[in-house]
Amino acid sequence: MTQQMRPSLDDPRVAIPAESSWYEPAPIPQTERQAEFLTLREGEMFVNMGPQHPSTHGVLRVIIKVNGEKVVDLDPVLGYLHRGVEKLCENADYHQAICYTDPLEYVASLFCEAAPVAAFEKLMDVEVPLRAQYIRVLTMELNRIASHTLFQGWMALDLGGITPILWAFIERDEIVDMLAALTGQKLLYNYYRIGGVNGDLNHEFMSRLGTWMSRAAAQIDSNLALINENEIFVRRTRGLGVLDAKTALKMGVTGPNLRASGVPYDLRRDRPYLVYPELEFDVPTRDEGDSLARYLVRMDEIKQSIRIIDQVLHEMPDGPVMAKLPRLLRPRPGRAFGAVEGPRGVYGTYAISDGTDQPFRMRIHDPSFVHLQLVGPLTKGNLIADTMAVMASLDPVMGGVDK
Amino acid sequence: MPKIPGTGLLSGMRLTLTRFFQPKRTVMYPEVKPDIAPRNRGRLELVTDEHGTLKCETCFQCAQACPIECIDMGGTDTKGRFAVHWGPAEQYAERREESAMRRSGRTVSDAAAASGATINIAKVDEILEAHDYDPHHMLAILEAIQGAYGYLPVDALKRVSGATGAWYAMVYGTATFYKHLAFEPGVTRSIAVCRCANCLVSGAGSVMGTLSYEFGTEFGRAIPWSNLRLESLPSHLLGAPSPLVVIDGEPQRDLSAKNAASWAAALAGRYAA
Amino acid sequence: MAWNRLTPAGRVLAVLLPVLAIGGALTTALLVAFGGAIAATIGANLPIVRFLVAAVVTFLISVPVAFLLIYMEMKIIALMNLRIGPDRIGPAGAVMSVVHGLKVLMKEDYTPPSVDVPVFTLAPVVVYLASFMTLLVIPFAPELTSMGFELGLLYFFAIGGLSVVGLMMAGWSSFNKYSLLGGIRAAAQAISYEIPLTLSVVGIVILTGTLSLPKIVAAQDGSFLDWFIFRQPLAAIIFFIAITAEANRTPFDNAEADQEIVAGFATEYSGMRFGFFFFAEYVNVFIVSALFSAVFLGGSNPPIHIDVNPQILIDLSALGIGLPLIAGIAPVIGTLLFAAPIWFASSRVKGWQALIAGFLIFGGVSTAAVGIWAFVMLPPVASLIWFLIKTFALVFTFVWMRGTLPRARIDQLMGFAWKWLLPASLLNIFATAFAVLIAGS
Amino acid sequence: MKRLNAPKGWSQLLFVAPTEPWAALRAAASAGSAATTATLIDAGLRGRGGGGFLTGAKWQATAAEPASEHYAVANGYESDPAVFTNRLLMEENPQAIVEGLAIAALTVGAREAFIAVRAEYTEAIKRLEAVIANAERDGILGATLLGTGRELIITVRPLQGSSMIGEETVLMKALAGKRGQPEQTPPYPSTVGYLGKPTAVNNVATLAAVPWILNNGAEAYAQIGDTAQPGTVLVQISGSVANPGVIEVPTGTPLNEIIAAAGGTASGASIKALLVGGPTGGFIPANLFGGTPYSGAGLKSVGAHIGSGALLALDNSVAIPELATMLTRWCADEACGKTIPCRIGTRRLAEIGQRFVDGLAGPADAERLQKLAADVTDSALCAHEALAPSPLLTGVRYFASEFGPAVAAPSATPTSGRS
Repeated sequence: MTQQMRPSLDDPRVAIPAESSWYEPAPIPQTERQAEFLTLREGEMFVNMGPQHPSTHGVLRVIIKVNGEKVVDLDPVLGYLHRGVEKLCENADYHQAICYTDPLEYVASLFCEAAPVAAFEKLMDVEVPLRAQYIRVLTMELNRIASHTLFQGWMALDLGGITPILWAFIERDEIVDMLAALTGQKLLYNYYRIGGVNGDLNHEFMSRLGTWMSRAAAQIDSNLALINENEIFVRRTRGLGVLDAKTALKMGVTGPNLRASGVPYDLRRDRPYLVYPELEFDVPTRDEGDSLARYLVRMDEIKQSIRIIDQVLHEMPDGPVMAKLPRLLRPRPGRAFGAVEGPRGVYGTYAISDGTDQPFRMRIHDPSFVHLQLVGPLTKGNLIADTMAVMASLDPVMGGVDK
Repeated sequence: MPKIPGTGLLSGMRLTLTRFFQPKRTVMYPEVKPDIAPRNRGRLELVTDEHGTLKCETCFQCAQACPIECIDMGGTDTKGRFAVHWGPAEQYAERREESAMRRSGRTVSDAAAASGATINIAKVDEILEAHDYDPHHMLAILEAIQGAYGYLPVDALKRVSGATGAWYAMVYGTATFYKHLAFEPGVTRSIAVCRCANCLVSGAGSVMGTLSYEFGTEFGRAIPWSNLRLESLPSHLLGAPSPLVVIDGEPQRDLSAKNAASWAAALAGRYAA
Repeated sequence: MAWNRLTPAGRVLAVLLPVLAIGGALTTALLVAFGGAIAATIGANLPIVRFLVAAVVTFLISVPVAFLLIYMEMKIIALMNLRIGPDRIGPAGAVMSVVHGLKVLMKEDYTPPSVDVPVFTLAPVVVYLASFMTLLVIPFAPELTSMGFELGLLYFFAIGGLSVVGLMMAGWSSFNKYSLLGGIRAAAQAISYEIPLTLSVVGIVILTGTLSLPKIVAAQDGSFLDWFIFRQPLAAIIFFIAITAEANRTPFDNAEADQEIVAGFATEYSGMRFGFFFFAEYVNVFIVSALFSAVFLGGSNPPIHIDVNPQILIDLSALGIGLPLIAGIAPVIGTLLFAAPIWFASSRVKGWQALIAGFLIFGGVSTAAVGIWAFVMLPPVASLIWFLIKTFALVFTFVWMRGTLPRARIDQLMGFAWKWLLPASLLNIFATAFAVLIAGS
Repeated sequence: MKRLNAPKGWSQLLFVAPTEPWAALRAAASAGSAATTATLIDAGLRGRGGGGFLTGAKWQATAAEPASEHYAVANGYESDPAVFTNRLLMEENPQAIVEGLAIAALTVGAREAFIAVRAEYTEAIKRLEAVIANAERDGILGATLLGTGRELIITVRPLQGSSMIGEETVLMKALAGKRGQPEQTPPYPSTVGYLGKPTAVNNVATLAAVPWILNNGAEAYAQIGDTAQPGTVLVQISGSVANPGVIEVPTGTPLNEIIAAAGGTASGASIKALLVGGPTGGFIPANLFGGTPYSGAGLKSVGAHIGSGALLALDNSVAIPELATMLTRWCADEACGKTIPCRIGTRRLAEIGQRFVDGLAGPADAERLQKLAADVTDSALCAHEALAPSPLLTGVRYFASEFGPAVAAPSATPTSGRS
């Protein structure tokens, strides 16, 4: 009976036979990630994409469990760009908060300004002059076009086409230069103010807008011809990552991603703000819910935006662009939610005032955060390459996701 | 997708080939610089007025208002040696005015901040006792102290701060704000000019200009070499003529709009002698 | 001489100089002693010597070819993107790719820990070797073929297939999941497309009855209607698609799809080892283009034969001793001739500026003149020029496709090879064989 | 400064001591807080301090604030250096002021009330304190208010040292012994006032009218003067008029009637302009005298304001740019320093004005003046800052020829809002 004994892992005082390990517990994973390694089956491995990877928009990290080329599971890891914007805003006064929110989504920063401004204006009962409302619509639609053209380029780039992104940047640069002439900055405009906008339309902006409008539609159409009809592109995106309307509504998807699933919900029409009720435009929808539909809905929205801009330019009244307000804003205690329909979905800001000049609480809702939760469900069972296509078609921007 | 497979690819190829021959959109950056929009807010600079003096008052309001701290105030130090950043105003050679220092809450090299001659503090205690050590009666306390000593001694202010529990900064702030409270000891005489609209019409402006030129000081300050103080009268005396000059509490009646300037020059001459 | 007082360079020299002196003396002695025997050996084994010389020459020309192609790719894609592209180094940025090559040479050659060092080191060599060795059989002109193997086509496919081994080696040894995926993708793709690639030329082999590339080119002599692209169009299409996949070009560049698996098999490589992969890719593009032009576009045959009587042109040999004289005097006179009008035309032009401009113009004009003369008088030059025109037109097409098309997905790619290209190439073989049978009977 | 007799037909009520002292206070005590404020709102009594709020509504808001303590303050501090309307009122009718303040304190539920008076007004302080002492002796004020058991202690607080004390937020701080700098409103003193508690602050001229309204009814008061702002105001007219003095004027009276009531122009001089509203007031040219009613809205439309109720008649010997510049300099010297555009901007305004006076002004100066004035006005925390550019602005507006060629350009018309 000279059996070899060794101490148990559970309790060192207990000696157990060296051979028998049947009741020895499995090693306890120390982290969530270790635990996931235990779930790997035969032939599977983790591929860790990002935060530095050529096609994870910004600093997204995606952990993909693959079996060969096939994606078994996918887990986006967020937070690499976290700055604590909500808390920063709560420590700044109402005017300063706007300039914190506007780098959130650097591709469409005017919308990130518009949402808090809308909330604050509700909080303070400010009447925005009509001309300022028209200017806001005009600039927001321009920014939407810039964002969507850029999306088109990124989408093609993630599928391996290198030319569309450069053409897209040419179009976007024109819009950005235009807005720079109006607002003074190229990326983070910081143009909207509580009660209006920072400055009236100027000659340089109008002349640039005029030349751009005269050829914008044709130019964008011609750019689209490169990949819209392309068999390789269509084959790779059609039927990929199908999102049905029910799931989309359950997950809180908004914007073009929702409309691509056949739900015609557009804040501009369903919860009108600014002067949108007076403007005529369609809400493009598609029923397929796949990556191609998400792409095409955005391309249709560009046309509607050009239509809106055309109307705005014809109907814009004269008048002041800024309401008369005191320098230091102290709204009455209360709470307000302001939301705008952005190029990615609903941008919302919920602000609570306690009567001081700083918001007591400020909550920022960003659509990309919601949409990123869909990457996993939509990609499972497809190939690694499809992950990129699905992610590109959802069009997340990490600045807003990580806040 | 087109009916015949491959035509989509070919139409794309045709498009790139046409773009191949189109004019290029590259901006040759270092040689060609893009226009900066007139509303550009990218660069901050200090502006000067047409006389070439800096308009910046070093008030730090811009640096405080900037939420992301991208505005940084800086300059050269008072001896012209180092570049300094984001500090109290008095460290800048650009602005070392007393008012700027006082605003920034720093010790100011005037008689009020330094502990002067020792005083009998018992009188202060009596006054405090009479006012129940209530900081809400600060103005009355300070006025009583001024009545007792003729000015506000620093030790008395510190005593008030300690006894009432009010911060010294608050006491000092109150004491410096109200014009009838004085810090200069031994200033017993004053020349006060009324600045109401009626007096200004009648020549008070020229009286003030002449006096401040002759005495070399501004209104509201004691004249350094004398026990005299120039001040503006808080209120016109009822029934007094215009322009009104009050010397040591006596309204002067022998001046009019016509002889105001020469009268003031003569007055200054009398005091100088 | 105190060894300790020498600098490192001095120490190297101090060792090297005696070794060189002794070695030189020994070599001279050996040559004097056994010169006859060496010459006899060379004479006896002429094919081997010829192979060695050809291999060295092809290796040497492969590098400038790669440089040229890299520059072409950068510039053409830039122009299609509405950019200007490289324009700073050399005329229109033409030296850019050379500078790139120098940069790659000077970068740190980093070997990551935990890689399989021998395999990791060998992989780029294998890939590059496989690329440039296929250059040996390319028939640039009837007289300018390095090795006119009788089995040239087979040799091409055999050696070309070797590069997959190198990619697999790189992918496996890198100890990186992206590299592994890239290597396996490359292997799967290359094996799948080898089959339609090889089968598509069987029709031509049936028609010509030979596997020798120069003979296949010779079989297309005549007008451009004799080219196999018109006699075997289906084979040409299959062949074109297959070589695109073989060369890992867009839309079939899945092995190094940077949006998906970063850089595929080359993820862990840096410095000149990455440079080998990079060069091999572009040499491959050139080779497959050359092969396509040889097999389907008539190779060095002109599209239309025009008979020019060489007698109307100057026969240089008739000049005799005057030729070096003319060669010496012509540049001076030509430069002065071209410089004079420039100098007279504008008073702002200084004398030396006019001389330089004149010399450059003379250089261009005389080169063009000599080129035309060579094209007409020397058949190999004409053939080479035709061959290169066709090859670079194909290279342009490849770059053009890269500038236009997105990438196909790996399963669609494989499905296309097995479901469409393979049956089509078999169909082509049977149709050709059937036609030959009928025509023969 | 003496009191002038008003022409026939002008209602006089401020200087009229209540025929039956404390009757109004008793009425208010029996009617209750809500009824008193309703009566005042019906009467349309508005604050005379410049704000123009409905006094009744203000008291209502103050009373409605939940707080442990409420306060009532009578503002008898005159900012302007040469205006004596309130002084005259306090000296001649202290009874009405104390009674009005007692009604206010009763209505808002205050147990302590203050009358802030300039320390120089010794006679006024003496008379007010006499009224309070008598009332306390009679058991009307003091430990038991009208014998109801409630406490109401009214104190006269002499203040001095800064012209800013006239501003209500500053007054709150001065009473509490703090540095006299204004605060952002809202919150108004009716929410956060003396010691942070809700406080009803009223001008003494407003309070003096309260007993009259309660004694004579709201309708009687509402019929006096302008409909938008009924009642009477005290006006001090001085300068080149025959009989300078203080006169009680129903609101809405045209300016030329007021001048006529003061005996018309002084001998041998014609009036070129009126400076309405003290040092921060506006110049009104002679051709507008007939068409400008003396009311808040009427004066605002021509760039002036009631302010302290001062009218200064200017004859042809006065140079408007020089006077306007000196007034602006006074504003700059009196600025408390809290708001940067006020502290620096008024100084710069005075410098621009000095350039006009010296004839050194360039064409940019007119535009700069307008922009700077808009900036100063927009950033104002208090009336002092909001109105400081008025003399220069109205001077440029109506007397452009005196300012030289720089402002004769059409771009020099006053603009409102941001540029």
